[in-house]
Amino acid sequence: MTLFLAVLTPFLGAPLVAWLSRYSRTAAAWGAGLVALGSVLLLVSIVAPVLAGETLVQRIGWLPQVGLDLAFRLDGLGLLFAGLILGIGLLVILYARYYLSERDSLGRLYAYLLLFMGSMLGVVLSENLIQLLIFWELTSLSSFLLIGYWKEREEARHGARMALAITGAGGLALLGGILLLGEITGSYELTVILASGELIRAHPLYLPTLILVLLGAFTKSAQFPFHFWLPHAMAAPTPVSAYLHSATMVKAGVFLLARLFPALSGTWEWSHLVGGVGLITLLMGAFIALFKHDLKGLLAYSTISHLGLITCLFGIGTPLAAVAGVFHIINHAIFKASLFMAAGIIDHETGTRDMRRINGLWKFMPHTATLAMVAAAAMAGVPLFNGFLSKEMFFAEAVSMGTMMKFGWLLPFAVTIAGIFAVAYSLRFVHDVFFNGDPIDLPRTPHEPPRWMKVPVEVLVALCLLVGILPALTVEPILALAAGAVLQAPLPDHDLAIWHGFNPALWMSVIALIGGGLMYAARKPMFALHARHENRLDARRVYNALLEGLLGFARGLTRRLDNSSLQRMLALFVSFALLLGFSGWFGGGFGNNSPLTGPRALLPVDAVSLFAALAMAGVSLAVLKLHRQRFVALVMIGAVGLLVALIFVKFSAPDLALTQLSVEVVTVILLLLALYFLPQHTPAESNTGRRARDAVLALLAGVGISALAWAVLTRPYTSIADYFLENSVSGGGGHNVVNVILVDFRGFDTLGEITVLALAGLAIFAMLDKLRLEGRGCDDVGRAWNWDTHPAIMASLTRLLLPLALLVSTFILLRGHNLPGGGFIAGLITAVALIMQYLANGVAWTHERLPSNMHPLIGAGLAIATLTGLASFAFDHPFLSSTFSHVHWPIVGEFELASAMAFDLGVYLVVVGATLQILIHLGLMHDASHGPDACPIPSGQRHKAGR
Amino acid sequence: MSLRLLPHPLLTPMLAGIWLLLNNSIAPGQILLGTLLGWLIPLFTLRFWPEAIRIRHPWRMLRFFGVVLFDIVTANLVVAMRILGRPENLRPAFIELPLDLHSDLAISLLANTICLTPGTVSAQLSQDRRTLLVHALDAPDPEAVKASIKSRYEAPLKEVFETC
Amino acid sequence: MLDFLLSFLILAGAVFTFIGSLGLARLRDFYTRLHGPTKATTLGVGCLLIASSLYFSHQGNGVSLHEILITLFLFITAPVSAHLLAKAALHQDLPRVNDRRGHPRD
Amino acid sequence: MNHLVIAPILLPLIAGIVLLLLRHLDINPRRGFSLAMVVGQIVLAAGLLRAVGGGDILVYALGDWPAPYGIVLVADRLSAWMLLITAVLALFALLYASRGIDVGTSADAGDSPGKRAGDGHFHVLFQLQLMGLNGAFLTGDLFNLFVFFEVLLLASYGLVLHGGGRLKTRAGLHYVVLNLAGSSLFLIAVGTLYGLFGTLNMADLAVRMAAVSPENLGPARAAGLLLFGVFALKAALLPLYLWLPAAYAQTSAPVAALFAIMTKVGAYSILRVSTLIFGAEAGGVSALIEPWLLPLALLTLMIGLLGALAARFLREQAAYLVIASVGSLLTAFALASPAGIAAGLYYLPHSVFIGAALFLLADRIAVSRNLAGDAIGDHIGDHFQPAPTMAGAALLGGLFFVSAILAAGLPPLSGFVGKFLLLRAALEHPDAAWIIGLVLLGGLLGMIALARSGSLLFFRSLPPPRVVPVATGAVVAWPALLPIFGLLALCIGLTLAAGPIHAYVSATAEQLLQPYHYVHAVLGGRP
Amino acid sequence: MEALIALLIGVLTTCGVYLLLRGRTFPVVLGLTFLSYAVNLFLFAMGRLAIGQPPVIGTGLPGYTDPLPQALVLTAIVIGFAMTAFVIMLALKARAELGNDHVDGKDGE
Amino acid sequence: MLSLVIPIAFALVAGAVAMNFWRLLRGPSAPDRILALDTLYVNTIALLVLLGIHLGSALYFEAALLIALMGFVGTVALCKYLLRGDIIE
Ligand code: NA
Ligand code: NA
Repeated sequence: MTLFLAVLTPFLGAPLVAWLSRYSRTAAAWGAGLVALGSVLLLVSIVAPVLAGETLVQRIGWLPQVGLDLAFRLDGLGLLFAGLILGIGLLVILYARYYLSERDSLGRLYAYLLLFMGSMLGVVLSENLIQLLIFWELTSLSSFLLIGYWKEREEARHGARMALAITGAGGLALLGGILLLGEITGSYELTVILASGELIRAHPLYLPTLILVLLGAFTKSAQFPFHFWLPHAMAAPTPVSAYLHSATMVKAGVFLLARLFPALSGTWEWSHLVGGVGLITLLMGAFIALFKHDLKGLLAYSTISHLGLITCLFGIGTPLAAVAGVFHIINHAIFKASLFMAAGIIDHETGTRDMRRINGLWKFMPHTATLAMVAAAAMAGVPLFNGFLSKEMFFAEAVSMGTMMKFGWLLPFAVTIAGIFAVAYSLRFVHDVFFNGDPIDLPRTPHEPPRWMKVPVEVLVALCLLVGILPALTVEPILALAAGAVLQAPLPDHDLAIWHGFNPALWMSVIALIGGGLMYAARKPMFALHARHENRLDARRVYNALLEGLLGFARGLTRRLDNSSLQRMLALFVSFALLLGFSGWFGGGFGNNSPLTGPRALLPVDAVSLFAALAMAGVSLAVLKLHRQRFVALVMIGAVGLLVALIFVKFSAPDLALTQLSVEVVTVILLLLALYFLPQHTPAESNTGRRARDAVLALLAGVGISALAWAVLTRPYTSIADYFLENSVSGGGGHNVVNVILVDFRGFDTLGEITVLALAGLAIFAMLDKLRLEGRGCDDVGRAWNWDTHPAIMASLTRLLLPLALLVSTFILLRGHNLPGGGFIAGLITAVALIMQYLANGVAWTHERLPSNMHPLIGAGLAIATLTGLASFAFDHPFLSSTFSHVHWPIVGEFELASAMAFDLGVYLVVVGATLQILIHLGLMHDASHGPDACPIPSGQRHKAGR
Repeated sequence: MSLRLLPHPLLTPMLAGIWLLLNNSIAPGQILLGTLLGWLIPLFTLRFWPEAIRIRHPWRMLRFFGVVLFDIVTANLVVAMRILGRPENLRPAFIELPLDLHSDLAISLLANTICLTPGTVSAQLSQDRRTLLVHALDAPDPEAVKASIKSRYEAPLKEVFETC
Repeated sequence: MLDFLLSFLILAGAVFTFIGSLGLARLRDFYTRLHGPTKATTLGVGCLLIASSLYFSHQGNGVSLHEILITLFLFITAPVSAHLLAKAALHQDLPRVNDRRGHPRD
Repeated sequence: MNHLVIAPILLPLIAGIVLLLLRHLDINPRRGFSLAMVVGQIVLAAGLLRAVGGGDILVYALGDWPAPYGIVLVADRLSAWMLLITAVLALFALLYASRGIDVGTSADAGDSPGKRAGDGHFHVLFQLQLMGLNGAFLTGDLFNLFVFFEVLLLASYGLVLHGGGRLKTRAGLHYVVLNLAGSSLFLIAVGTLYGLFGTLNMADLAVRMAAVSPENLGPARAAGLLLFGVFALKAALLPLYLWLPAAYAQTSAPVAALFAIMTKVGAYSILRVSTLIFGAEAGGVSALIEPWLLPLALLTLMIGLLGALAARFLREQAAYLVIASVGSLLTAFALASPAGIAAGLYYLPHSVFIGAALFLLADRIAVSRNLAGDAIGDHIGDHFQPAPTMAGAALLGGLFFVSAILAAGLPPLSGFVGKFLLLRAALEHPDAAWIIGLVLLGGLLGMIALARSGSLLFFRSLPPPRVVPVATGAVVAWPALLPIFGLLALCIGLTLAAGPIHAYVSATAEQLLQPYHYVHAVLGGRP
Repeated sequence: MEALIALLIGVLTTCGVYLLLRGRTFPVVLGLTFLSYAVNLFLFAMGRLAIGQPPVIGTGLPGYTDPLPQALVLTAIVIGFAMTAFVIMLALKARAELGNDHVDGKDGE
Repeated sequence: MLSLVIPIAFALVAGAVAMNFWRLLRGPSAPDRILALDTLYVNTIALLVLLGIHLGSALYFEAALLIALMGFVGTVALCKYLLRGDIIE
């Protein structure tokens, strides 16, 4: 729990500090510092057993089912890193207080820093690897915020995004690697994984696992070829760089190498991948660093180089190399943090970071210069400074490794060259900045920074010296502890002394020092040469090209696919359905056992049916041919609809025929109403290819559905239908089984169906709210409309029909339960009778006689249907349970009362209401009817105007 | 008062009768229900059909219906012969029929009758409602057609609906 | 006897229906074509409906007179349809053949 | 008689009817009533979840007609889970639609349909949409499922097209026509199944399907895949996703937020049908859908994320992220393993809530940025004019940051947990390499896309001294942000309570993969 | 007879799909109408074909056809009607908002 | 006798329907097509009545009744469209 709290504290502190900064900058700094101290104290409270060599594991349940618990681990390695993170963190907090200008929000920076600090602590204190990954990605996210801190700067945004993309991608790879580790070992817990090295290395998944994990580590630690994000991250404020790029963020990668060292190292693949990449990075970073004119750029590439060095050490894979790796992690953190801070001071004081302009600062800030020179010496590996010790160990390991393999001599050779460059760029950092003549055109006159801004640097530089001179007294205990945790085994013999005698490593150091000095002295021609070949192979350009390519690809693909074409969507839909249907049928190959035709006995064809079918097919195809003449197509569709109704009649479905007939007419009327506002002809705008494609799709669809229908129709089946036939009268109280199904057996469907109908009315109302359309003043050949708006003969006779139609609809409603009919058909008849009034007398006249708002009717219908269903609750029956009884009244005689009839009444009301609601809307839309009457052909004039 | 409760006194029995026709039944319950509907439906449709229909001479009305029914049968035979005959021999014509009728219902009934009877279709009522344009399928003598319509159909309709 | 009457009515109905539609197909301009369906068909269907009425009354379940209703409907509506069709044709000024006596005008 | 099963359908229906009948009432009481009804639905769904959490399957025979003759509602763990997610989402969508104080409105993103006086039935449509959703999740009858699909679709048409606008209308037209075609296919599939097996009850169908004869295998498989095609359209699975981006991006924010659940109806149906009817025990038709589902789902994931990368507006990006989430979700379902289905069911509420939050947030950002709206870039790389400073940038930026973490599936929030569960489940699959690789790649694309839009929206603003005051949009109103906070809090809740939730969804997956229990509960003693 | 119906359904589907794929709202609506004819007939036919056997109890006819598909088709017709009405109105709205009746709102390709 | 007459009657009505279709497809004018459709409706009534007698079932009566009503409304609407464009103005 304590470990959890230690990690949690910075996260909780972040918003607190952001809030504190509203009051004062100092308060924010104190707040941030105290938060970090809080974490320190929490760790200190439990550190005792760890110092004794134990590993502390604390666990909180989260998702134990999948091996994902919050499990924290404190051992030597974790402690070392926690110390670096918190210690350097505290110094950076102090430093940032003075570094940041008044304009910038200190609270935001501290909040981000604390988020980052917590994430880093989480990484180094995780026992569960998935949890480690969570914090790992959190470091990416919080560093995104930190690098992008100066959000108005283009390079900050860009650098932040690049860092996130690279390290985030690495994190995803790492996730994959961890998943594989979990798959191999059955656990994500380090305790298990570190103990399963043999198992892991022998597993067939070892190589992919290794590669994925290394991708994570290399991206984070800026190893070649993923190194390029780091220089761009220098757009961050310098305190951030000092923190992220010395002790924390970039160290997470090498931390991971150290952490998983016992599980993954010791194979050919490991040493070649890790060692190779480390070596390349070491050389490349050192080389480029020399030529950077930007102070922070130099430090960035130097960081890359040193990370390569550490990686290379872990790659060498011997216990001693691992110890050296851990040692160099410490040393690099200390001197690089101080160097960044020094660079920040210089930047802060001079207003620039360009070393070509910054010269001779010794005169202005000797104190800072001294500090920077000490740190630079450590970076160069000069004896008596801490960097020397670990570098010497590295040289020694390189030599011993070199003797063990073919071309092994190359290793010490390359390492020495890297050392030469390291000395050269360190020398440049010192000489070019503090000496080398006078400053050129500086924005500000530099002087020593505020007292407290130097304190963090002083502390770190002191450490450089202490470790460098008295390693055994200072760093040895923690190094032993950490290295022991890395190796998970007894430490090899090692001697942290300055003097080991005249061994090859010493000679290499000497060569590096002398060579570096010479190289710096001869820098002019090299700079010129480099300037000519700069940007030849810039990984950043590759990255940018990749990103632009990705964006371009994404845009191109998306725009190509998503071109807002309904025709395309529909064609895709039809094609996909065809593909599914046909492949479903033929699934398992063409030789499957499903014949197209089944054994069922078929009905004979009679002449009238054959003729009707031909007529229907003929009219349908005629519609296809004539569909551009919209009115004609509409008339013909009427005939098709009629024939469909006849089919229903023929094959024993009178209810369907009635429904089809009524719906058909209302649909045609709606289409006519719409057609008035639309063009009368469809332009021929599809090209032949498109038409051919559509024809093929349509034909295939037709063939497919015909085949499916044929297949089913010729097969026997056993259906649940008998139940309905048997129970309709006895259980449902009705003789018309279809109606009993609708209002009783499957009344719930019907409730849904009338809800749909009601919704249609309401949705149209919602959609067309206040829509006004302008109608056409002339017909499609330019003839003025007929003068006779409401032909008197029609008007008077349709009025006569109204009561008649209402009577018929009542008849249909009441008999529905026993004979064809029912609420829906009755509702449509009523609606049609009223529509007839619209047709004969117009909207205005009809609206004077009919409520123009059908919502109450729709609502009442739905309510009646629902209440009918709810009534059964009172008798402790499920929703929509029906009841009926035969009543005998004097005179009237016997008649049936069924709850289903009330339900049907609801249906009736909804149908009438919704249908009329839709029409009324059209009526309202027609307010603005009839555009200007400027017709070439006046109404009724003799003129040959064939249609 | 009676108009509001029973707006169309003729309609009620008519609808009740039609109800019985629909149900193919003269059970007491159906008679009751039919009468109820015959009373309710006119109440509901009152707004659509406010003016009462006055029929002065019911018997003449019935006689008129008889004449029309007879004419329909003969007319159909005639038209059938015409259709089966050579189309070139037909002598179609548009005939303008001046009207003496005024009420919409009477004019409509006349137009309907014309449509149902010998080879004629009422095609257009003039804007002033004084002339009905009639198309005759085969009218060697348009004036005779005009006279026949006026005497056989218009006169009785005028008597039934429009004499005071 | 009933059988004979029924057969006669059915046949007559079918023949009239056929002739009405024959006129629709055969005659040479719209105005003349209009006559066939509006009259012959009405009578044809009328005959068939009477036949149906007789048939079902004879079947036993009491008299079947509701066919009269369809006839009534048709007699009210068919002329209105014909009237409107003629109006539409005049509006569109459809051509006439054979005889051009009498000029429709407004 | 336990009416709890039908209550989630009846409550919104009754609410809709009451709201329709009381449409003349002032907007505030109606809004309050609507909200109360949604809260009621949450309570009901929670109650149902409690009732079925132990593994009971509640069956409600409508009209007291026994299965398979009558329609039955079936509440199992999956149904209850979907109901609860729907109701909770609805609450926040409705809260946003009903936000009280709203200082400004953006060009066409910010109109709040529930607010206008003549609000054109927004609340009625909303409630009936919920009825359709709840019905679809509860019904145990294939044709009844069709009916509820239509209910929820027609309601959604009304909601999508609420208000005007060129692009909205076009998108709505496409959405409607495509779904009409989909309905036709649904009927063909249901019809074929009835024609072959003579039943509509899904449990009964499962029983009869398991005994399908070799002669009927062809049409049965065809019908099953056609059914899948319908659900794929609803779920916006590749290649049927093209309707979604415009429809979601162009409609009003609360509607888009509610629609986060719409694609999940398709996903639910796929899961239900593929486990119950075409499950492991279905003989010749077993594992009918998965071979199609897996590659399509993975491609959908990719295409969705590429779309998110290419998006020109935040709403468009959110819409493409919805597509991507469908891809992830269906990938999980396609694994057809307990772990895979559990991963999907954990991921489902996450993707619903974060999808909704993104739409609402995009709307807020558009309001705040005023003229710049929610545009993200001018499509020529990074070289574009800086956007005007937005009001409340820090707050909105913070919300966006959290949303982006959730949406991209980055640690430590529910998106990551869901992705982790998915990846873990994928390890057992023969195609694990492909699945894991693509899902991880997808994570990267999502991260790049969101980092991009985030930095374009929030990192671009000019420092305070140079702000052009005119360009600043409306002040951020708390009532409008509350639903966003709520949705994000839900996601965080999903993260913190991952343990119990995972236990529930794992149990759900187990239940689904043993369709015997479902069949037995519905058909009782029958085979 | 079964072959006839199957072929008719195919013809109607072909017409429906072809019209559905046109670029203007009106033919699309016509296509949807055709498609719903086809689908309704299909669904109806799934109860197999029977002549003179309406599912009305006690009419003295020789037998009863399967009533269930009929009930389903009735529901489908109603829903189809609602949907068609909606899409017709939507076509008008689209015409008003987009300025033309192209399904994608672009006139003259 | 009836069994002989009914097929003849079917054939005659079917012939009538065929001619309706011919006119429907042929046109040439819009009123022609409407007239054809209207006649088709009426002839369908004849067909249904015949079918009812043929099968001895009264269940086709309502369909015939409805066709009479709906055919009329359809024809009126189509004609009104030709005359006025806006059919319910
Ligand atoms: Na310099
Ligand atoms: Na649909």
